[in-house]
Amino acid sequence: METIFSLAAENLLSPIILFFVLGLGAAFVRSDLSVPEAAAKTLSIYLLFAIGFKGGVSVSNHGVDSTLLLSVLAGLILSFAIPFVAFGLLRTMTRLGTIDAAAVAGHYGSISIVTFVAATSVLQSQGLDSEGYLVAVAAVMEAPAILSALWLVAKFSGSKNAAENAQGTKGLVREILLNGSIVLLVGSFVIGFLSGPKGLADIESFIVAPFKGVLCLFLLDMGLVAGRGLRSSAHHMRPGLILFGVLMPLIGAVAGFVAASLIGLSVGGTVLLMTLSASASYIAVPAAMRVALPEANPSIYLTMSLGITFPFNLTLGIPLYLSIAQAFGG
Amino acid sequence: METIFSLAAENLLSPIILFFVLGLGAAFVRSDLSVPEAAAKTLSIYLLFAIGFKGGVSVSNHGVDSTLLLSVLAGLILSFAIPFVAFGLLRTMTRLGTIDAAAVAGHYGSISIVTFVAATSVLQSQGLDSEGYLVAVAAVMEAPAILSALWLVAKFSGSKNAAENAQGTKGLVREILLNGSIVLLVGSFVIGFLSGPKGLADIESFIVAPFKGVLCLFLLDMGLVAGRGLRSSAHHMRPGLILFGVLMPLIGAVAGFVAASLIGLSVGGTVLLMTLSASASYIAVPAAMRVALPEANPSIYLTMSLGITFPFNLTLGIPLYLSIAQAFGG
Amino acid sequence: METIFSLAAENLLSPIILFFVLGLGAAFVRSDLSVPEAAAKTLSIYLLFAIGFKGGVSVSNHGVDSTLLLSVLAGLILSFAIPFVAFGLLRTMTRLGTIDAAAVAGHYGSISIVTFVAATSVLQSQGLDSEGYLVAVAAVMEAPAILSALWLVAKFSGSKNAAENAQGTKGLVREILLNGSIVLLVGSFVIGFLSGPKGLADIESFIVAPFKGVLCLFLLDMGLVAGRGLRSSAHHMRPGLILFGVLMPLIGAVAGFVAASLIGLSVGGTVLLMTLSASASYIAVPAAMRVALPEANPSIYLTMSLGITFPFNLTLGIPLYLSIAQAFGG
Amino acid sequence: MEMKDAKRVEIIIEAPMENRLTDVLDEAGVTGYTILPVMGGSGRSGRWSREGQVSIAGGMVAIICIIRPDRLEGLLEAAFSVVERHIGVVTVTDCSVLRAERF
Amino acid sequence: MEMKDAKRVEIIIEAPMENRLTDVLDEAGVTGYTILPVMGGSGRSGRWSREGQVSIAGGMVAIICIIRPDRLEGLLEAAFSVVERHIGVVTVTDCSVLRAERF
Amino acid sequence: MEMKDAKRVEIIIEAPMENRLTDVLDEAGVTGYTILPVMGGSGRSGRWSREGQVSIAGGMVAIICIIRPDRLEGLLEAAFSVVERHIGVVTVTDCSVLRAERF
Ligand SMILES: Nc1ncnc2c1ncn2[C@@H]1O[C@H](COP(=O)(O)O)[C@@H](O)[C@H]1O
Ligand SMILES: Nc1ncnc2c1ncn2[C@@H]1O[C@H](COP(=O)(O)O)[C@@H](O)[C@H]1O
Ligand SMILES: Nc1ncnc2c1ncn2[C@@H]1O[C@H](COP(=O)(O)O)[C@@H](O)[C@H]1O
Ligand code: NA
Ligand code: NA
Ligand code: NA
Repeated sequence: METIFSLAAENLLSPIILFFVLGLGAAFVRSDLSVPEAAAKTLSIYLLFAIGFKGGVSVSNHGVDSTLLLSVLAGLILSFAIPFVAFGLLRTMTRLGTIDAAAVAGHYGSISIVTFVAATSVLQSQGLDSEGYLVAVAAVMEAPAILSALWLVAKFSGSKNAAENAQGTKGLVREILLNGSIVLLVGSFVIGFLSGPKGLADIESFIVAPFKGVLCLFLLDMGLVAGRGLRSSAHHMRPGLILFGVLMPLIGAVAGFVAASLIGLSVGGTVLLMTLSASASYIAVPAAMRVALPEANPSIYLTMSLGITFPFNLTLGIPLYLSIAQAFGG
Repeated sequence: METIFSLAAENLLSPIILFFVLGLGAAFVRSDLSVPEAAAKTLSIYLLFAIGFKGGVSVSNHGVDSTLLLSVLAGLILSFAIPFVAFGLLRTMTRLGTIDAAAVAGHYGSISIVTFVAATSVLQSQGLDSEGYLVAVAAVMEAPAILSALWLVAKFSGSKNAAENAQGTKGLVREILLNGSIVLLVGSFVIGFLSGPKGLADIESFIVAPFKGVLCLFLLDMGLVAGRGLRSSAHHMRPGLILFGVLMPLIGAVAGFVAASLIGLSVGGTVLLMTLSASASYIAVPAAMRVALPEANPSIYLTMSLGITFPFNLTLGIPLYLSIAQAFGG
Repeated sequence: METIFSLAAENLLSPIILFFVLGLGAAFVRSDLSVPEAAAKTLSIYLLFAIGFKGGVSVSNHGVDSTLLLSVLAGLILSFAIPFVAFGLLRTMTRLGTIDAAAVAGHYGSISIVTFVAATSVLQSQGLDSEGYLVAVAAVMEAPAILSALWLVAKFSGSKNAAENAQGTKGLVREILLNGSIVLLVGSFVIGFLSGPKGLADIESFIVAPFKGVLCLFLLDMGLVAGRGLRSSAHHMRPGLILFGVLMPLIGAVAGFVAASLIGLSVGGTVLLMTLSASASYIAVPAAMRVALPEANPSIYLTMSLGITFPFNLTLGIPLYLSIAQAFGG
Repeated sequence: MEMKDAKRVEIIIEAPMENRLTDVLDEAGVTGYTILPVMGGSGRSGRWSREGQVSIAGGMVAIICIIRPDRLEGLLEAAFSVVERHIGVVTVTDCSVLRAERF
Repeated sequence: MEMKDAKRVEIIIEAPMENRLTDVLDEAGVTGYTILPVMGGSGRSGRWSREGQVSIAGGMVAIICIIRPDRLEGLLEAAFSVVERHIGVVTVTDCSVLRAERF
Repeated sequence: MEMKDAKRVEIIIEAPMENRLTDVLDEAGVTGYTILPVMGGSGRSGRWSREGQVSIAGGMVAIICIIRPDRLEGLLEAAFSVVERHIGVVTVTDCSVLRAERF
């Protein structure tokens, strides 16, 4: 237990977290501090580019582990399955209607790449290694949850219209799979794999050295956006929902832990799979939901994902998952 | 004297200055060279982030000096007081009306963070240290001058209407204090202080190594903007105004020198407080003036600040302040 | 021959090329991956800034070679002359009308700075030096081709109207010469020359270390833009045009080789002058053509330049030019 | 200058629906339109802003379409089929255009 | 398609006044509007451009507001109270809207 | 609120022609206009988007000009002299303005 607390304390004082808190605070006091949209998008491209490439290089270094395929499979299953758990929980714990509950559930099956990056950086500071291909697992987990959410609506929604549309949404699956962040992450991963350590040496001082600093800026921005969302959607955040936003990542993390143990991932890898399962999407899934489930209220799912679960994972969740993985796994 | 000239000459050939001159030149010949607005804003965020963080780390390294509080107080007083001097001077030296004079005066009480950064980089190249908390002093000096300017209008303006509005401007003080650049600078300072040298090590290769290069790009952009401003507002720039734009920073620098001597700052710190007092705002104050004193002509105050005083400080002012501080202070 | 193939293979697996291919691929499968316009422009500013500055420093290191002036002259002549060859070829090989043919020809006389940068980076990985002032030659070659294109229209176009306008275009020459990318490239070159190795030391970690990584991002973006262009203009790309897009750079490269041999450039310098002559503009010339020859179809010249010739040079051309220069030149 | 009557249709729609809308317009034979960026706004679902956003989910775009009056109905039906379930605003204004032969 | 008459109000105003204007609109019960970015312009106070600018002082935004005709007067009064001392342009155009029940 | 009739002219033109157009407008005594950025569009020459573009060649801008009705003809002639050979759309709408003395 001691370690959890000291880890959490150390984590809470890292610049990454502090800049997120600065963003939150600035938004709460209504400061006009803001990061241009183009800059935020570019920072996000940088992070995907760097994390994908480094993952690919790491796989090319260590060879393709026998567990790679199993991990990808586990990611697929987790992403498909978690929304069902989340949906059940939401319907019992909160007063959300079917459509809103399904939309929120979809977010929790998918993943947040920044949470993943933050976990990587905690691992690093603890001197822990992890399987490089978990970056690919992250990419694989982005989309399936969306299909689960649509299936839930089709199955449980009274409104035939919504159900129809959810299924009939032309081209949506294609769009989800070819989503910019998936393509960039997977593409950079493959390129990293192909160019290996020699390629890494070429661009190391772009994607390794400044990485943490860029992450700080990005988290400042996420704090600003999350803070503005929380402020304007505070009235939606009933206790039940907030509780769900903290409970669900724990459940996800446990599921991730079980999967990682079955596969036999390293401690570091276990933490990352737990983090992926625990995290909720805030880029790809919201966009898909606006197209497929326009009736769902974006204030609810965005605030849950970005305002509650993201900060929880960032501050307390990741150290907790690390403690669990170190105590029981590895 | 020799040193002043050699310093000035060395300074004039530094890439920072040369890129500013390139920007000016490109604007004068009407080249379509331009930096996207989003990029300029992001560069500015980067500079505030880096300078604030490094200041905080420096304070956490050297401990909180007994002079910190005095310096902050001095900053407050300088920012409040300088506009009065500037206003008096403007009313005697130039033909500006009350409102325009007050608006310009407000700019000179406040500060320009890039001028501060440029001074820091000159200190560095001379191997001079300075008190890290002067970053906090810079933040403190941003806003008070705005209140002085409004007070001047309320007191001296014949137009009751303008005076009324200047005072009645709802929420303006709050807005000024929570201005994005102040929040980011102070926030990064506090974060730097909290995370200390360990935090710095994490993000050093983002905020230290590339700093000067980023500054060059930013100054290129400032040269472009200043040059365009000068070109389109040349007709406003009567000799009296231009003289004021060169004289006022000198007066400010002397005031800063006196304050620094009383407090007992190091030579480096003295140069920085002189530079802060000598510099004029071009981000926060113009925005506040548009809201509170819309009758004041933005072409005048922006051109004075960005087109006359900023280049003067950058090229001749800073080396001069350094020479003075070395000759008489420390 | 062996070397050509191994060089080409090595080149094809460099991250730079792979990211270009990723962009192309993402565009072909209609992924929504995209780089914000402001980011693309900023990346381009960064590249010009860095390449210009480094070129200037290199000249200040090695002194002004007696060949500098000859090289600049050669650049001028190549840029003026190549469009005539291109025009002749286009009129025989393709069914393009006079105006379209002249517009395309103008692009091939001018240069693509990214192709130049990519060649520099291939030279570097081969441990080959080159004359720093070729950056200035690159700048010099941007504009003259535009005048040749307009002259071709004035001479050969049946439409008197187009011809008239092409000549009468007020201020166009001025605009072309003061084009943002020329000003920035030349300006940075001069600044690099003035600040020398000391200046380089100041900003090295901004413009040298991360350079290749930034180039990867930029090429990702170029791949996306080229891919979208190819997809939407595929119907214009008749075999004759495609053949021209591959043949013309070879002709240009030969012309560049001859010029370089006459001047007596180093092997590295020869490769760069060949690359400049072989490359086609996609920034400055298209903008000039929209103003001066609005009747020319932008889909054709943009797709030729960015969709055919740029990828050809990037992947096969540069290694080929290097092999030729090593075999016959130096 | 010779001008002809036309309609100016302005559709403010969620960014993730942009491609669907323009595809439907293309199908309906409406090939002339211009897309303007939108920074923020307010509606029954509250206030929003693009500042610092990474996802396109929360944004909107404005599509402007100048069209001959007799083709308006077709455009509106096409647009409506996409906008129907979504938030967004469709307005039509009378206008006149230069070079009417282009529309 | 069934359309209803409405007014399209377009307010071009200095960026630093944006929040004040939207606050006043909110107070006046006008909760539907869309904000477009502005790149530059020209007026009696000369030409300006957002290029390379860091401060919001020199910029403007365009606020578009579709409103039922009977609510126009309230909107204009609210807007005028903010625009009064400031530079900026307010125009009103007749238009028709789809889904009029939303306004 | 007292309003006066005016014309709202909207010119969508290629970005490389922007300065030429505004110069011509200035010469014609039209000194009030506002320039909006454009993200993309579609026309007879196909679809385009500003995404990731470095050159201004492929982009357009929208210039909005509020003008007194009696000055419309002069504006249109000036605009046409620039737009003539180029792609672009010019529309005119009736509107009313606050603070008409400014125009
Ligand atoms: N009356 C209106 N005038 C202009 N834009 C509107 C109006 N109503 C809604 N919008 C835009 O459409 C978005 C969604 O509206 P709503 O569905 O009412 O939340 C808003 O955020 C605005 O950007
Ligand atoms: N007649 C007009 N049409 C369109 N925009 C205008 C007009 N007049 C002024 N503006 C806009 O309002 C800003 C300020 O105008 P002014 O107060 O006349 O300097 C200008 O820079 C333009 O962006
Ligand atoms: N009917 C229209 N409505 C709105 N914008 C148009 C229209 N036609 C053309 N445009 C714009 O003008 C550009 C060039 O049109 P075009 O010359 O037809 O290719 C298009 O890409 C659009 O941005
Ligand atoms: Na998850
Ligand atoms: Na000052
Ligand atoms: Na060439």
